[in-house]
Amino acid sequence: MPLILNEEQEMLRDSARGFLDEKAPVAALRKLRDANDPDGFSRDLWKEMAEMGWAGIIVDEGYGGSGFGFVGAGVLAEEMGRTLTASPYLSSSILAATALKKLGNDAQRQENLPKIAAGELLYALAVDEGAKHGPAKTAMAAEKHGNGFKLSGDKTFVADGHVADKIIVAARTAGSPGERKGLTLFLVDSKSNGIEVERTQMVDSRNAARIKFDGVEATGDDILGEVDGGFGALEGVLNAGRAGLAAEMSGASQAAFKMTVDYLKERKQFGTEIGTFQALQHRAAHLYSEIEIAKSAVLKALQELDDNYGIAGAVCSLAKAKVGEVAKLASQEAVQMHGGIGMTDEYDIGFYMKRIRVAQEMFGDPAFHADRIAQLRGY
Amino acid sequence: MPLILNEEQEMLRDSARGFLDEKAPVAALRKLRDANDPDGFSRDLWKEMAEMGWAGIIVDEGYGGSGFGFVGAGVLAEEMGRTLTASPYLSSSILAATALKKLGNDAQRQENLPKIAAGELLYALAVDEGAKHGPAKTAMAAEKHGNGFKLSGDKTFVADGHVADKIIVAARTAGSPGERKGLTLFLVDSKSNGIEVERTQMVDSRNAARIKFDGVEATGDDILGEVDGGFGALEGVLNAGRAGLAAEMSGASQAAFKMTVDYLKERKQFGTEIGTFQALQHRAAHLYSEIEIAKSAVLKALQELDDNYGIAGAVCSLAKAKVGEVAKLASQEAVQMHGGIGMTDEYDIGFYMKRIRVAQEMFGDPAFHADRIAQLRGY
Amino acid sequence: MSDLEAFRKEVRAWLEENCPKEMRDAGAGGEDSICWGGKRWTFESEAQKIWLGRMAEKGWTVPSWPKEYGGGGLSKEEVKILKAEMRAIKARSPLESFGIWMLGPALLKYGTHEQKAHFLPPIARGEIRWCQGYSEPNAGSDLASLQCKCEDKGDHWLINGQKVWTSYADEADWIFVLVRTDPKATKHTGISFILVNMEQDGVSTKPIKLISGKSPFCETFFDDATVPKEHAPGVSAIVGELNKGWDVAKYLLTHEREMIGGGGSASLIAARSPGEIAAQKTGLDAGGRLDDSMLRAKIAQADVDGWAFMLTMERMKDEAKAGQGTGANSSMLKYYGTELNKRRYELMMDAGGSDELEWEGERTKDGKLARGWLRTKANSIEGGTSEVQLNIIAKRILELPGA
Amino acid sequence: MSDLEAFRKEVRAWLEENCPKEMRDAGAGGEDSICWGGKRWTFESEAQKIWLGRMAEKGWTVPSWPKEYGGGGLSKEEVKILKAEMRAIKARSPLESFGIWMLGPALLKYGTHEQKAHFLPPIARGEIRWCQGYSEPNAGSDLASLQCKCEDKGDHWLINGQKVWTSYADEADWIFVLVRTDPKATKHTGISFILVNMEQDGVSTKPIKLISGKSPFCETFFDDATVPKEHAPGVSAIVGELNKGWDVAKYLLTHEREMIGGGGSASLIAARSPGEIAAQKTGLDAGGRLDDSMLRAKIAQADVDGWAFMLTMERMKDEAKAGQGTGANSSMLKYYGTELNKRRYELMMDAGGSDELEWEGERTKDGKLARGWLRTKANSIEGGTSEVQLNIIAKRILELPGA
Repeated sequence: MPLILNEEQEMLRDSARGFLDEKAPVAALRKLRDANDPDGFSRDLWKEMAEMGWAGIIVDEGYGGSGFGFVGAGVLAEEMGRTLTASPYLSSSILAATALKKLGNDAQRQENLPKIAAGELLYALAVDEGAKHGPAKTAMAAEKHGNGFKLSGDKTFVADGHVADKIIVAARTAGSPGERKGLTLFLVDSKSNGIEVERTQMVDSRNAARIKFDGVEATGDDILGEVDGGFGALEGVLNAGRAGLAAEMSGASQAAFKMTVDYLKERKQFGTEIGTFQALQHRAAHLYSEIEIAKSAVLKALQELDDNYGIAGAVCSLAKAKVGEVAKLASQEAVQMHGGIGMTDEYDIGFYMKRIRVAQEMFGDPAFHADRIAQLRGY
Repeated sequence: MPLILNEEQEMLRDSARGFLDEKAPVAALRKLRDANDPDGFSRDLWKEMAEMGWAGIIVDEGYGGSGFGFVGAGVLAEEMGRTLTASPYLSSSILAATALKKLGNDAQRQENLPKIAAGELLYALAVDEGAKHGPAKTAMAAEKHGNGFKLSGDKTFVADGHVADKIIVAARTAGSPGERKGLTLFLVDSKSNGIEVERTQMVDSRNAARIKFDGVEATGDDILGEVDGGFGALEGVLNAGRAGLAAEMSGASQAAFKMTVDYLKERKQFGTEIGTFQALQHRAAHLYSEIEIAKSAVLKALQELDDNYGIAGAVCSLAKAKVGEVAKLASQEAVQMHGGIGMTDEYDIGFYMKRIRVAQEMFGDPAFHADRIAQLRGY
Repeated sequence: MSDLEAFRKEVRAWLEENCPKEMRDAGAGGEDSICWGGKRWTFESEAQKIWLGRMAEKGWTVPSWPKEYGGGGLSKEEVKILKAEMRAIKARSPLESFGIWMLGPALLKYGTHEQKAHFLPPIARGEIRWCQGYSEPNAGSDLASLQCKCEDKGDHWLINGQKVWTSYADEADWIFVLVRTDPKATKHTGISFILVNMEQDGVSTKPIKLISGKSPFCETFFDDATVPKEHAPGVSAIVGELNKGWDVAKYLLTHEREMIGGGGSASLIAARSPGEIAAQKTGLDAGGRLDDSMLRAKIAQADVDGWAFMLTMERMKDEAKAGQGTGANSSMLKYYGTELNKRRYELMMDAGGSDELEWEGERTKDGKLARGWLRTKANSIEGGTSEVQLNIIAKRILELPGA
Repeated sequence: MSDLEAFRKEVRAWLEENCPKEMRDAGAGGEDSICWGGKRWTFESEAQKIWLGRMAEKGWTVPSWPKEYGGGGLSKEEVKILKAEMRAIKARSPLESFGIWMLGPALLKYGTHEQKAHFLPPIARGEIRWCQGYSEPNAGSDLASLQCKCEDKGDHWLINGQKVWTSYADEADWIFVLVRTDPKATKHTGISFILVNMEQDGVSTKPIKLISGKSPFCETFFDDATVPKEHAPGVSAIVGELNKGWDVAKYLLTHEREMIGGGGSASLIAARSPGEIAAQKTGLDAGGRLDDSMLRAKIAQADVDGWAFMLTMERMKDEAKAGQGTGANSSMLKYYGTELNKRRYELMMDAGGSDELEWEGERTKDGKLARGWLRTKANSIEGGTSEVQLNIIAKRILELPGA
């Protein structure tokens, strides 16, 4: 498959760009933040997005989705990255939708996918338990209890966990922390007894949660996929999330870079536009190259998720690793080249730096993913 | 102690610079290389250097040396680095002199130090056995044999091993490769039965050797320092060598940088000196900063060897790590900024790149030493 | 016993008797425990007030300034001893201010006796708090293109214009300002350095909120602000010669560079380091090395650079003492120190992971590390950008053409 | 069965029958096994000669060129199939040359029918070997400032001047040269692209020894070298219009950039990689990770960048096919690919340690890796320096002012 968007995907991108520029510019995020909005996103906007088919972007049409696949999902993520749109898109429409689509049984799909596509319920994925990502480190216990299980343990950095109606949670039915075997995924109601959700307001003005599970009951029907074999299944879902985050960061980098190049053309110092200074030109040209190279990795990851879901892990790590570094560089150069004004809260560039920092950390930072690639290459 | 040279050391530097500019410019190394000189250095020059007191720079005056200490030794190494002077200075005057001074018993000092100071005999230190430095990895066996030992194993990358009259060799009297305990240092004659020396001509046109030991006999009198306790003793000697190499690389970086800045002022392209291009100016200014910062680490390492020999390891690693990276950058920027002419053998800059590559690898590359610092800092 | 030894003994005894217990916790409170002084200052405790009073009386808030101007009149060696003894008991600095760091040195170098006598003692006693009016919205790196207008109205000056990035202007009493006194002169000429009382109509300030969420800087507006020719008999409002304020400004910029570059070193020896945070958050393997080998490599490289940088500051100081070295190296220290500090904060954020990404709440003390991380991004902008420092190195040290 | 499938079947059968066994070891011999052709060429074996002969007869040494000029006349899809089938049996390329890479494309785009008919077939058959005369000692990055003089002497041209960095000029038969035909014109105008037979008095070459110890380049001198106006009836010595050679040159520079940038990718998929060398030389820990975690981090970062770069080449090709993208991106690929290749060789040297530092002798094949490492340093200089590529990106893609 050629490494470019097809016509349909291009149309999706163009219409998304128009919509987001109008409805969800950075100013919208700023407003949510300044108002200390309890959700951290606009439910009205989310409804509109769902109506356009975005919430069910990867959900098959039979379940009410628009069946675009991962490339389409990435196209939207990239556009949302440009404008820093806050929404439960990543958690519900990429992570949960992937999990249910790939792991759910008939009943689970029937029950959940239409609700995801309609934007009717919100979902979250709870994996991390410590400061750094590492699914195999999962310690949360899922102890046998009658015919079902009791879940106990603490989850952190659960994106959109503060608003989620349902939570997909990774717990240990066997083995010990560090082992890949013994993980199982459960889909539980966030209102279940024993669940305590603490909203955490993050650097990027978006929200996550720390969630305590204290003997939360789950039945066999709540299991997503196989018992004890959840590591590989979880990795698949995480890969989709990683590629989605990479696409989002790619969009954010491009937008930050565009603001910077525009500023270089306009801002005058020493009697000339600062864009005439060769040192800045070379740094901008280098950054341009890095951004282009990162874009290729992102598109390939999304295509692989569509075409070879089972073995897309390496290239998803590539995308997350590469874009993570490039996005960081893009936000740093943006602030530095803007000078003092880039440091002010009034100017938008700081929002990019903050979102990029959080997205870069989520589901594995560049070091985590470079390490994966090194392992796969045998060193 | 202030982190600057004292008057005596400054005088040493100035006289060394004058001498080397005249007697041992890069052209001298080129000549040795083109003639495929069997020694790879000039014995006449070495004799002159010894007469000036350089061969015994750290040897006490009582043994015929000039008693300058390690700062003085580093001053000379830095100047030799500027002109890429080939000589057995590192092996005999820093490594062997340090080993005998710090570890030798009275008899060993009396026997060897005057010969080192007079430049009468040449010495080499044989440590490495594999492609990457790592003293603890030493496998060479020193088996008990009557009252003495029999040494068997292969050494590689032995600087000046091809001309050495005597060899200080690290061998294992106990323990296994990877362990620090169980190493012992021996001082053996290079003409001993069972020693086979293969000269290796290196990238930098200097020479080293691979040395095979096949049941080479050594007595208790040949032991330098303690049996089984040689690791720490060896580290001390290596630290001196590392600081010496760092000083040499610092000198080489400064010289390569000076050539580059001069070229930037003189070479014209697009109707102006290329030094007017801001992108090159900023890179040159950055490199200047790095070189200055590296110089501080070198001087501190040398001072610590003089003042706190036993605990100088960390700062010697700092110097070797920092200067190694900076020297590499200096040689790379030198070639790139010179453009095509920098790629020609006719121009001197390539000699700097080659010497820096070899010196950087010797006794631990920047990664090895950064690792040591990380370990010391507990991560 | 030498004089210096006697002095040390005396200092030790005095500190022991006069430094309140509560003031012996230097470093613990971070920026929040600094005493800035000024008319509007509220002491955090009686101890802080007593400590300032006692030190000011000795002249030890500014120990190297002449006694006649409120200083301690100490020699370099004596200042060193005083600082060392204070460190030994972890005594807090009694007073910090732009008056001490910036205006004081400028007046000592360029001021008249009358100016020094009038302005320095209140600085030394912490009675008057100063801020600095240099940058303007259209004169950032290109400071000399400033436009703030200052007209000669016979018996007074009349100032109109705007300054930006004035640190804590909203809490300061007086401001030292670079103004254009000769609108026809070319860029670097026609600028004067003037001292302005902020308690008057015509001077107003507006805090600038930074990406860190804090507001350490303000915009300062001058609308027909008047300044008497003399603030007191013989005390000119202008420092140095009229239209030659650029010399004073340049002197202070160099001074500021050294301070900010040095600021890097403060964080280098600060309590937290990327390696420690990482060891705690990501864990160590059996060999005692970080599990995350990628992060470990970056931290180690930053530690190598950081240590070598600290040694370079030491070397530059020693060179300066010995009369060697070049002043332009302050640009190198500023450039390298601030870039390094940014790297270290990036690594601390990497090491801290999601735990340090919480912007609000107890656990992170309202995102202390994250806000600090964002704050460091200004290090390479304020006091002359990294790009300006590299230009200066290229020109003044490397002497490259056209630089 | 589609036409393409039929073609594939045919190609497979033909290759099976016609490609000699000895020629089925592509990649094994490295640069040494390339067949360059030309009058002075000595075939390394009978098989090499036969292979060239058979492929040339089919036109498959230059499969996409028109049949009438010695090519295979194949469509893009067919060329792809041919290459794939050759790869499948590891068939060596039968012929490589500057004629194929550079002059051919230039003639196909700018040449007359007569020039194509005269010059292309001997290139396709490997009979004439070409080299390129662009750079001059004082016109490196600033190529347009070239001085090599070409005067109109009525029935012939007279060339005087010097070229440098002419690859393998000492083994070439003909040279295509950029010369100044109008000395009064401004820089980019007044330059012509001329074809010169090197077998004549007045043209001499001198190899340039590189830091790698090899001499792949020459200086080429023109002392009253004469070139007929027409090399054969109707076959002008000048390609394109007189004084408009800069257009041809620019076209070829872009072409060259792509090739050199792509050269990066050849090494990216070359047999040896830093990670493999390191695994072999420094050993792995119990978890299968390199003992040297610092080196590991750097290699992993280079692998990330290398993989993403290869995908970018793929994307750019696909964009070009789809009529999207910008030609200036060849500068980006050239810049990034060559810098990456240099990094990879640095890491291979790091991984190889002292073993790879032996300049002579069996063990290292006379310092093969080290000489390769040194050779890569020219990647970011030849075909337009990295700095020139960054200038082009700044100007043509980012449209920055004054770039």
